[in-house]
Amino acid sequence: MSKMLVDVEIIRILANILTETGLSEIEIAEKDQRIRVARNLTHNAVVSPVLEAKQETEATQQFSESQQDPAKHPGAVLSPMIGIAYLTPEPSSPPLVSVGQEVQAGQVVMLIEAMKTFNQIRAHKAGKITRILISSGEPVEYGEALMIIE
Amino acid sequence: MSKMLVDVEIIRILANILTETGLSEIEIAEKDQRIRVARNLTHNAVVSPVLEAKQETEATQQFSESQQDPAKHPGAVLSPMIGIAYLTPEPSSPPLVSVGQEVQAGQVVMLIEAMKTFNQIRAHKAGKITRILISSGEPVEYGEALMIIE
Amino acid sequence: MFTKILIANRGEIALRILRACREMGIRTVAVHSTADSDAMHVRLADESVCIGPPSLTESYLNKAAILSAATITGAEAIHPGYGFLSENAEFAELVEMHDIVFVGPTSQHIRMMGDKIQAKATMKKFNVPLVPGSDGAVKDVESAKKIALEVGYPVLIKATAGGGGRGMKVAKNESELEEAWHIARSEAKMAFGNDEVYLEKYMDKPRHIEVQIIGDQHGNVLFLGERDCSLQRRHQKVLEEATSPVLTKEQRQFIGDVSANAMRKLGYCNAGTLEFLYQDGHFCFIEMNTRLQVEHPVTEFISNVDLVSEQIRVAAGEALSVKQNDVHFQGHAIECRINAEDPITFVPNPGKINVFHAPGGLGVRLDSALYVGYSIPSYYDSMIAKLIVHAPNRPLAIARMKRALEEMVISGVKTNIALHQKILSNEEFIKGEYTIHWLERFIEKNIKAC
Amino acid sequence: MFTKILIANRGEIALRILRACREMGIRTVAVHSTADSDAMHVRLADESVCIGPPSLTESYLNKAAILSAATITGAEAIHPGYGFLSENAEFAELVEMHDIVFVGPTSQHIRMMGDKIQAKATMKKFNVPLVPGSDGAVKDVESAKKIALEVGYPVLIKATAGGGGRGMKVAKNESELEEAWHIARSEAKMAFGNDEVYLEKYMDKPRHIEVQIIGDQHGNVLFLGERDCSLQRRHQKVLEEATSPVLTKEQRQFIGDVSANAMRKLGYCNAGTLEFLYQDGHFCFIEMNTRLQVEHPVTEFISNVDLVSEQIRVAAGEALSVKQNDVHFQGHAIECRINAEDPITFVPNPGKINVFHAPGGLGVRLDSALYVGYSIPSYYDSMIAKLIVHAPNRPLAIARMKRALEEMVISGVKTNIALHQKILSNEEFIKGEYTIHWLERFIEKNIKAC
Repeated sequence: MSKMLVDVEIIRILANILTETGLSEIEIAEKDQRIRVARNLTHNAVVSPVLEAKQETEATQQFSESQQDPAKHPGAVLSPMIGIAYLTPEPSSPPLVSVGQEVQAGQVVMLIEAMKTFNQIRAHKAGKITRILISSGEPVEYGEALMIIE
Repeated sequence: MSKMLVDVEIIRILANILTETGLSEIEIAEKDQRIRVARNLTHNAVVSPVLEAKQETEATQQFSESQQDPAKHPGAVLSPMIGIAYLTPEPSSPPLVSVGQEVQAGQVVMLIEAMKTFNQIRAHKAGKITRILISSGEPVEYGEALMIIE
Repeated sequence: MFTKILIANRGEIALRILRACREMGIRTVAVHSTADSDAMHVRLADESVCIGPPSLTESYLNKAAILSAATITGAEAIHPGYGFLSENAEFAELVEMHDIVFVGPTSQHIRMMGDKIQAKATMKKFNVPLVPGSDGAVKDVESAKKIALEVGYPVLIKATAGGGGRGMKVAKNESELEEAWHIARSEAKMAFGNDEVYLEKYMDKPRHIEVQIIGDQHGNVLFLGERDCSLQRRHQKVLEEATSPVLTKEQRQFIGDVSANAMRKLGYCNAGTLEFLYQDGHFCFIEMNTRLQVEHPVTEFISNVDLVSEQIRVAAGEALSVKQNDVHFQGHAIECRINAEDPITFVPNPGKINVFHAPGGLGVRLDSALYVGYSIPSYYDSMIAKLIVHAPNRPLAIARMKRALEEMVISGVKTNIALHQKILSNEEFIKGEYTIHWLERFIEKNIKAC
Repeated sequence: MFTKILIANRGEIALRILRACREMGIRTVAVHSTADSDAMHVRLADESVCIGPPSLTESYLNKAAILSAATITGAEAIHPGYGFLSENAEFAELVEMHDIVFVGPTSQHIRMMGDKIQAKATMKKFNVPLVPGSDGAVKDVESAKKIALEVGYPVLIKATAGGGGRGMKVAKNESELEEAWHIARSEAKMAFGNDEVYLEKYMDKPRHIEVQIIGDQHGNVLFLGERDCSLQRRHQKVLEEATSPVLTKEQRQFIGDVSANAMRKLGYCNAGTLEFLYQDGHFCFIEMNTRLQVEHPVTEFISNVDLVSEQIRVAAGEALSVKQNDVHFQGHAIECRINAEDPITFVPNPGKINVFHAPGGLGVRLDSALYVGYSIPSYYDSMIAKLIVHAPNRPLAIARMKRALEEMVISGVKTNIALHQKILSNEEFIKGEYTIHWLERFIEKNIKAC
């Protein structure tokens, strides 16, 4: 037990040396004993495995990822839930909004049906609708960009 | 434990060598003792698994890999086989050569016993023996540096 | 059989379910939070749907979102895995109402077993052993002594009106019983105005032994062996074994028959686990888990039954693919739960995996959703891998697990691999001499001290 | 039991042997060439010795160096693995002479089976079936017809003095026989001045089926099932299965008994494989491999026997740990050999592994010495991994293998993973309808074409 306590001191000492010398790793081994102190710096190659793993990915997944670009747009209206998006209150009636139209903040621009309830999607700011990214009756996932207001 | 504290000094020294030489890793092992210091370079992540795996490795094996391998020295006499090295033809007789001695190219400087046969190891060039890296009766592996002639 | 299943879970169990579906030719839908977009099962699934932000209540516990995802993708069944909504009767009911199959028991059975009182009553009715003791209140100290002798010391005297440890006394032997009896009664009187007490066996050094069963809709119920899950820290299982090192063949047969018969009488369908405290040959039912367990792979190893594919099969109304007579328990299996946590403080240690090397070879199974470059989210469980080994006997299984742990390399996060290695080298563990209290003490002695 | 074993091999099989030693508590010595200093088994071994430069003759085939390493390190036994010196009688003899145990059969048995003529003669003596046909020369065309009917068409008429295809004619049916008979005789007359001919069954669409046996020094010999290794390219096995999709239980029993009895009579010790050509219910012995096979894991899966630890056990003079009655063949196993090679040209493609992700989960085993950052040397074999799966039946095993291959990621070198995926999806393969010629044609049609 005492030996273990001494090890703790050594670790502290080694840690300090690690800092002062700027090393990333120190290892000491003696018979059954081994002490290794390390500090992780930047890991560059970790990107490629992710890309590799991506090769396994389904098209749908990649699709939803490619959708992430408009989602980052400051004017993007994002879906607050998974559901079916509708541009018209009734199948017959005209769309709530259309591209080029000016809207007020809080104006209902779309409906999303989830669990048989229709949820009103409101413009988060006033401006002109420059893009509508989904078509009526299309399923949308959480965080998906529905339209862009600029 | 005092030995451990001595190791701490060695680490500082090694760290400096690391800086001077721009090496990424120095590892020294003998018998039950092993010390390794490393510094991460930019494209390091492919090295790290190797380092990880290394933790399992035997000291002898790592020594031969160490960046400071005397086997890379131009004046190194390398073992052409695995066997037992002998500095004397007979247990009683004086050593064939000793440090500081001038030798001729082709002169027998050592014997290696393998499968009960003694193989003469000859100097690959003329010069002065600056280091003898093994002691008589010690096993040597293929490619291991036996002595340095300069 | 189903053509598409939605996996309402994450991590290694989502991957486990996905693998079973792939092998059965069933398409998969992965639902995930924004924190899991890069998760292995999401990458491998045929379809994936983001259902919410990282917070559990808004994603993996979000019943409406998951049901919407199922309806929109046209999934015919939902596999809940373990944890999350797997034992949520209300969710199972909702799923049933939407004419989607819940891969698990009926919502009634989930609700029944979710209520501890009702669960115990049901088990008692079907002759599953509970804690042995007096049947209700004990009239006098003499009858207390009689019962104590039957169940064996130590015994616990408890106020029937009791709770919170008051009116509760332990008696290690008959000489202590009388005093304990009086103290318990007076304490009970003061605390609850009612000095009625009852007596039950006090389990001072119990093991956690659980029984795996699975039933189909045709009245078949299989007993797939027990698991010894006594090695726990803060009620979290750390290392599990099948079979238990302490049960005799006869005890195994007994508790297996008792459990399977009870489930048959109950008409229980799908996978389930009856948890028992075990000591001195006594099994005491604690509770039932109406779902797949984390540690199911040790059972799969010794029974040669693929639990997840059988779950799906019976959920689809098919009969179990094996009969009890085809089940022969082979060898010994051990599972080590690998957590991303600080080895000393046990604080979860999420982060990016920059090196991951899986052990391999004969008798080694790894269930993990890790891959190099994956970032373990901080929002969820810290278990990142399950390493399971199988060998002809327990000593060989221990040797194989040690060998496999030596080969395993994970860097980028701290893990509890060293803890497992210490446990596997401990004399008491090797002898199989441990209780549910053993690991906490072991950690106190061997880890905290450093 | 031994305390230290020297592993005289490299790559995945060296790792396989090291794992067995670890689990048996035996220390290991890895011998390696300068090209393998970073190899996984070298890193994991208790001791390692560099025995020579990359060239095989100077390292892994260097008997003197390996023996020196064994003497110097004090190894009590040498496991040769497969290939290299594993079937070198002279080496086995040298090892015996140095009072070191060779983990394999006696040098006499290695030598005997190394000589094809002597091997066939021995097998014939012990009633192992050879190619059916006339016992020596055939006098006249009538007796030829009689024998042809017995062994079934097509038949081959061969000059007894023959060789190089001359004096050799195939007859597909009785009408062709007479003409073939006369042509063969006259060709034989011209070519060898001797028109004596004999007749044997012509195997036009044979399968390669091999039988695994293992014997100990106490007269026990186990039959551990057959392997179907018909899928070969340039005589290199690519995918192996156990059991064979075409054998009946009775045929399995027959060839197993025949082989085990022969080995028992021969007094054969350690692991061995009898290779047969199989067609239309006929087994024809070709040769015997007196060593462990690359594809041994499929046998380990279906028989539940650890072949390498049994090899070590019997080499140490102990009895086999299992009896034939304990061996029950369970389910179906498939092995895919993963090679680092160009998928179109099949040219080996050594290089540095920068991404490696192993498949996992139920019924999946990976034997590989790969790790991220490892550089595959160009001097040696291109097989970098063996992926083996086990399932209750062949269709499920195929599904599981496809699932596992999907999960496997190797980057830095080109591999043949896509070839395996194509094979596993092929109708004929799925039906089990293939011969030793099938894969070459399949590659012509499906790979070269692309």
